[in-house]
Amino acid sequence: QDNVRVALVVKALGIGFFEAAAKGAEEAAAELGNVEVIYTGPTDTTAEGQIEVINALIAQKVDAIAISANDTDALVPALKRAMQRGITVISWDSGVAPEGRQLHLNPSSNPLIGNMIIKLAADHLPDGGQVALLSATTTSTNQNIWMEEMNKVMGNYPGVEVVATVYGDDLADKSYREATGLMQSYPDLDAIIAPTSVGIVAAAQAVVDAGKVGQVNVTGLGLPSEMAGAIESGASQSFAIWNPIDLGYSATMLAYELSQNGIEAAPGAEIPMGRMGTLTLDEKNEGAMADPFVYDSSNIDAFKSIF
Amino acid sequence: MPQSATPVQTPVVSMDAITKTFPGVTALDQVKLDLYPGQVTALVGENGAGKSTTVKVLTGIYQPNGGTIRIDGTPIAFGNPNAASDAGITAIHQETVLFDELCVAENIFIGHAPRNKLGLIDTREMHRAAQVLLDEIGAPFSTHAQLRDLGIANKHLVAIARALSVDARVVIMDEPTAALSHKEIEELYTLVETLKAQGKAILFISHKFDEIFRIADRYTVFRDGAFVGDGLIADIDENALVKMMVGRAVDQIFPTRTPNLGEDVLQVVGYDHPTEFADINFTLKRGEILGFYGLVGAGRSEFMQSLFGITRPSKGACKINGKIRIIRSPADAVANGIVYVPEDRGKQGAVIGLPIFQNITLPSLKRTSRSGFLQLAEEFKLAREYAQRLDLRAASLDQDVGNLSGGNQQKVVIAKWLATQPQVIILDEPTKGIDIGSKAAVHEFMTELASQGLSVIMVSSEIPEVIGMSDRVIVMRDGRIAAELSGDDLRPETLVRHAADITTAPKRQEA
Amino acid sequence: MSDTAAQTRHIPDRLNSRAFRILRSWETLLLGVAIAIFVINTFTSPYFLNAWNLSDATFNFTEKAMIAFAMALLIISGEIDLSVASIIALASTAMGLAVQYGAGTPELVLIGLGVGLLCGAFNAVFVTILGLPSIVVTIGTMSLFRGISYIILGDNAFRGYPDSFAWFGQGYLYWVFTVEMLFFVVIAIFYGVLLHKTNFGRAVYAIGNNPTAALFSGIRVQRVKFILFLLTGLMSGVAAICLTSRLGSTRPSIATGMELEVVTMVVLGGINILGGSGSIPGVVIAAFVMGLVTFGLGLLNVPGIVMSIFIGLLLIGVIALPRLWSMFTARRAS
Amino acid sequence: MLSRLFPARETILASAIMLLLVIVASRFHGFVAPSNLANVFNDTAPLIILALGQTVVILTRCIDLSVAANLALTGMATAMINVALPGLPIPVIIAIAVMLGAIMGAINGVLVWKLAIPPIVVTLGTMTIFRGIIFLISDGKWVNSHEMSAAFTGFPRAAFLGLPVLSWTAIATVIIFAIMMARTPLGRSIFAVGGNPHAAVYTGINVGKTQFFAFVISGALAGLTGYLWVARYAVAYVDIAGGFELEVVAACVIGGISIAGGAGSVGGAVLGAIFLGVVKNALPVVNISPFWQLAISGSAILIAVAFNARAGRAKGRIILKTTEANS
Ligand SMILES: Nc1ncnc2c1ncn2[C@@H]1O[C@H](COP(=O)(O)OP(=O)(O)OP(=O)(O)O)[C@@H](O)[C@H]1O
Ligand SMILES: Nc1ncnc2c1ncn2[C@@H]1O[C@H](COP(=O)(O)OP(=O)(O)OP(=O)(O)O)[C@@H](O)[C@H]1O
Ligand SMILES: [Mg+2]
Ligand SMILES: [Mg+2]
Repeated sequence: QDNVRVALVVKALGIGFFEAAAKGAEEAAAELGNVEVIYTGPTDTTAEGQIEVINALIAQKVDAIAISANDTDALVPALKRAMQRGITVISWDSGVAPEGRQLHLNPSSNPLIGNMIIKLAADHLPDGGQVALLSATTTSTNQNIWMEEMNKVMGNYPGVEVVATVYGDDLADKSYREATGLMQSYPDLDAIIAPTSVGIVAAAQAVVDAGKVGQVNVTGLGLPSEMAGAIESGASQSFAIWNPIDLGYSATMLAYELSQNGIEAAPGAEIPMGRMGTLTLDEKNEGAMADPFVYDSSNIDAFKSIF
Repeated sequence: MPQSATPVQTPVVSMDAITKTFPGVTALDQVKLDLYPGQVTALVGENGAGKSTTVKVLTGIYQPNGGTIRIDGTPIAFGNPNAASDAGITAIHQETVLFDELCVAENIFIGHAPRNKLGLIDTREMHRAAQVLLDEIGAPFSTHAQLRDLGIANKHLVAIARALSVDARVVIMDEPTAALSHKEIEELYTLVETLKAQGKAILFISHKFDEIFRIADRYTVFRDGAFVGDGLIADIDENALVKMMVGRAVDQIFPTRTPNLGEDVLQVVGYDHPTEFADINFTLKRGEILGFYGLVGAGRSEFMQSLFGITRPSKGACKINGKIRIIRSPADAVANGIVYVPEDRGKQGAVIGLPIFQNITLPSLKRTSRSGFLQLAEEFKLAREYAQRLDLRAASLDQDVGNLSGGNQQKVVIAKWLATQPQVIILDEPTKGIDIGSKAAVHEFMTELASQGLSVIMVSSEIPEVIGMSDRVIVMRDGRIAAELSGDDLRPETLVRHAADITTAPKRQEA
Repeated sequence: MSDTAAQTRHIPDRLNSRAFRILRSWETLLLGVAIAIFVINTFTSPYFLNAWNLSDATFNFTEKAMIAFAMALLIISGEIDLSVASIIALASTAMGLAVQYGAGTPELVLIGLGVGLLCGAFNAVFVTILGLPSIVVTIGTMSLFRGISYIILGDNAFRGYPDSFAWFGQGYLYWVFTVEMLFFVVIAIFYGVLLHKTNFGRAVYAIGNNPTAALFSGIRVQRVKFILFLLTGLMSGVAAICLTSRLGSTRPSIATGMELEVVTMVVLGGINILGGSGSIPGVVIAAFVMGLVTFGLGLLNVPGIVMSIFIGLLLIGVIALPRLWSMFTARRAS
Repeated sequence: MLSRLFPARETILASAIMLLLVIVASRFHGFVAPSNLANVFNDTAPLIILALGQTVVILTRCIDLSVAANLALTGMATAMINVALPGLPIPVIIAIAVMLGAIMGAINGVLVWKLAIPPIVVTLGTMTIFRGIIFLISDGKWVNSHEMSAAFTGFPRAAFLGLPVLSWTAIATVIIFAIMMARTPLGRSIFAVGGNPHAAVYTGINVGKTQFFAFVISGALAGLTGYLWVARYAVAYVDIAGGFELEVVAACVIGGISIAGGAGSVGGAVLGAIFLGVVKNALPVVNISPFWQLAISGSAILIAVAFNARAGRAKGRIILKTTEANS
């Protein structure tokens, strides 16, 4: 019997976060034994690029596609076609609209993340202050949802004011420029929240270059390996992330379960995902993997060499 | 008058058995050419005889396929134009080879500008040296002027200064007078005399026999890329030279005809243009040949092009067969039976890149096609009809016009227009740069067209041609009609007087 | 016809036979390349020779090719339009906007085509009436058109297209034949006939070879160019309809970078980038070549960026090789 | 005479930039503070350097669409070299960057010179090839700031006389180019080749070779910028500076470099780049949504090119004496 082929489709190749996820997928494959992971994606974060990749995967008749989408809606027709051809489709990290996938694996619950990113900033602003958001692309599904969730809980943080939202398109240089622009437009800015691993690094670099370490705190979601320097320099007090290795591992496990073990993704279903326990699906067929974890100077050294 | 040739010395430059081929063409076939110090050698030959190619070989632009060039008896090879100028050969080329975006001094010195100790161009020295050269040839403009702002004649002076900026022993002039008016031509002749006196060897290329006999000491004749003969000008007369060139005697008499004039075909009333011409009024009759004479830059081409719809006049009307017609584009002009054979054949005439038959049918596609769809058979039929009428020399109708000689390209352009069955054909300098043999053919052809009831407007700067061919002549000066002459008034002096406004300017001696 | 030949010199219509001309043409060379790629693909991937897969593969090129045909005419005439991808974005945005106001499929199609035409007209005005170089104008409108999409949409997306609208980009006509494929074929035939069989096509060639001489031959040069820009805009509108329908949503970043792929397709198809020559069959084959290369490599899970190396090499290679060859033979001969 | 009365193209562009600054300053005073202007200039430095290289190429009637890909490939290569050999001194890194860039430029140049392939086709091809090679050598992986040595990332931002080295590099490039274009035979040949290639042949200038050198210059500058870019933003990945080639061409066009070759100035290109830089930096400051940026730079290109064409349009020969007297 041939191997079960699970395609892990990412937003773009080469991003540290997804490379780590691929590691987790390989771990799951090793554990399952008969799984072959196809790690693929476009080189730029576009929906069109992902569609071409999906078409090629459909043609190869892979058993399952687990995708972190560049666009909630644009991928739906292509993924629908994949499902029609008998391929299991799940989304993870960045989701696809419900009709384009069987289930969606959130790295963590969206309300938790939304609260987390503002809390990270607010914790260092006991008297309130100005914060700005540096997001990924304007079309990034998960960033948009998190910022929405964040806005819902803003009432819990009186005195903290979001003065601007800018987009770095997940490009280091653009994010850097946008961060620099924020500091110029808002000289009293106290924190930049970047819920994206590219943006947070660039923002930290911009703060260091602007000589505003100690004045502007960069926080958000980032990888310990990339943020170690920022924590050290003090540009960032703390940041959060879930474990991308676990995420890739879980996505692969879920895809395998749906595809090979006949488990149906339906509201309320509990699907096993190996060492990560089980995923409970809500009414939109979504589930959260785990809580985000906060990194600061006390624990960064332990994690920076892992992912 | 030519100075009597000094006793024969050894040539400075001698080309021997030079061959130059291009894909499919042998431009030079074992030609020889000698240039002597202090003497002017005229190189004559029909269009495409290989004169300019010889110049390009001598100036290192082309590398010959065979043969030797000797300078003072030593064989030498020019890998590039710089090697030739280092060897003391300089040229005024047939085409203007200057740069609009650079200033006059830079144009003169590009490629060999003086440098300072850092190896950078020494601009001050460059302008000083350029000024010296301009003074020498009496050029009336600054070395700092942008070339783009100069008129055509002044540009030519820059080209001459550029040629003189090289300390040369050999000066080559390829049809230097083609773009100049009387005044500048005279100055050029003086310059040639000066250069001669300095002991330089001069190669002079021209289609104009009067000037060849006036300034040359020697001649060399090429025909179809081959050497035909050479000798002293003093030993030959015009007819013999023509015979050597063409390989047969050429009737230089203009065809005689009795004009059979019909009703007014074209009436131009009060044509004005903001900058180019003003107040143009005339009528043209069926079967008439109307000459337009003027100095270069008198605005004749500009006016003809506006009649043809290229530029729009600001005022004025045009009546065709008595009815007012608005001509906004060449397409309108063609629809109204007015066609124009342009002066600049390479740029405006034939569509190089398209085959002959497509060139000929281009303005007649409406007739050869069926509801907008091409009918190739019809096209070939029409194209062959007119190609044969004009005795076109081509390998096939499918051949790219770019591969034809200049004269045959001109025929394609004329064929293209005749195929539209026009009423008025405007020929702008139809024989400019055309050799003596083809010239006669063009003249004969014009006569034939007129006798068939076509009205011809001929723009020409050659007095004999204007007088010999036209039933009536309009002289233009500074964008306006200076005179309308016919019958006994058609004399060279009258034409020149009206064209150059001699009444207000000091009279210049005629050559 | 031979009786006149007695007095006058006879000039044959053509020297080379039709077969000879076809054999030596660029299209033949390209067809060879296409067949070679097809064969290689068949051997390298077991999934290649499958009707459904080949049908899916056509999506890799159909939309680009629709624009490429119009662009081919434009480039032959000596102009270029780099704003086509941005026209797609603007047309798609306009359609998305219309959906918000309850437009149905027929209205959407009209809006898509209309915006395409308008954008084409905008370019045309700058190029033909103001006389500006098209490469510069369309680099400008490339930013402008997409910029307007960004202003309208910002970080939002338009979705909720009517179900019937999905027909254009996701529909099948019969078995594996997609609606887009039908468009591709119809448009290819339309432009093939327009360029090669009509007076208009002849004018396009004449203008591309020498716009001044074409003008002096009584061709309405600016009018022809105006129409070509309109056609290119219109085709961008058609492509916008197909792409929007296929994606089912509109983002301002839609079709980013597509203009260069379209130009690549046109050049690979043997259209002279400097104008004056080229053919529609060449572009058709080039579309298949590009589609086959990207799909074949996709089956091997080669990342898109690596595919582009192949496309880049193909682009330079197919132009360079014949020249290198003639240089080589010329050197051998001498 | 008329052209003397009208201010030169550069003056108008400079006035436009001043006007822009005044408008921005009226809404946000901090923007025109010297320190902020220095920031804007520093941010625009890569664009200025690349625009100068592109200017040379466009002047010779070519276009180089591969600059951004060249930049990215060189940037990735230097970053990987830095990771592999962290001790390598910065001057060596810079030399490597310039060399690599020049080699890529030379590849373009040779294809244009020896095979006479149209430049737009050549650089369209090499653009995708260079990008692809970045993926191949890096395996698609990013090189992040924590992997780079402090000296590597520190160089472009090291301050010297109040300005970062990146800014000084741009200033030095401008000065060198101003001298090269005005006072060296190569500079004048570049103008000549673009202005009238046919005539250039007659004056002993090798057109193809001059175009080759233009590509090498453009490539070398792209290489240099590649290192500076990667070091400044402290990251290298496949897509850096994606689409930047068009911004570079836009800067040239706005600066009045004629796409038909032969006409333009170093000052124009610099001002064109600064114009785009100011727009880009000013938008967020005056609270215009960044979504407007694209449309604004597009309009700027259109206005600039329409304006340049009007200014440069031949005024026609003045034949009519009366007209001359009237005007
Ligand atoms: N670069 C070229 N490629 C191909 N053929 C050429 C080239 N240059 C010249 N020829 C051909 O060589 C022949 C000689 O041309 P050349 O220009 O030397 O003639 P010419 O005597 O100067 O004529 P004219 O009096 O018209 O100036 C012509 O048949 C011409 O078509
Ligand atoms: N300043 C200039 N720079 C370049 N070319 C010029 C200039 N002035 C005139 N010419 C060219 O010289 C030629 C003669 O000018 P124009 O057509 O106005 O006068 P014309 O009376 O028709 O002269 P011609 O006898 O040459 O036909 C034209 O081809 C024109 O383009
Ligand atoms: Mg000649
Ligand atoms: Mg004239």
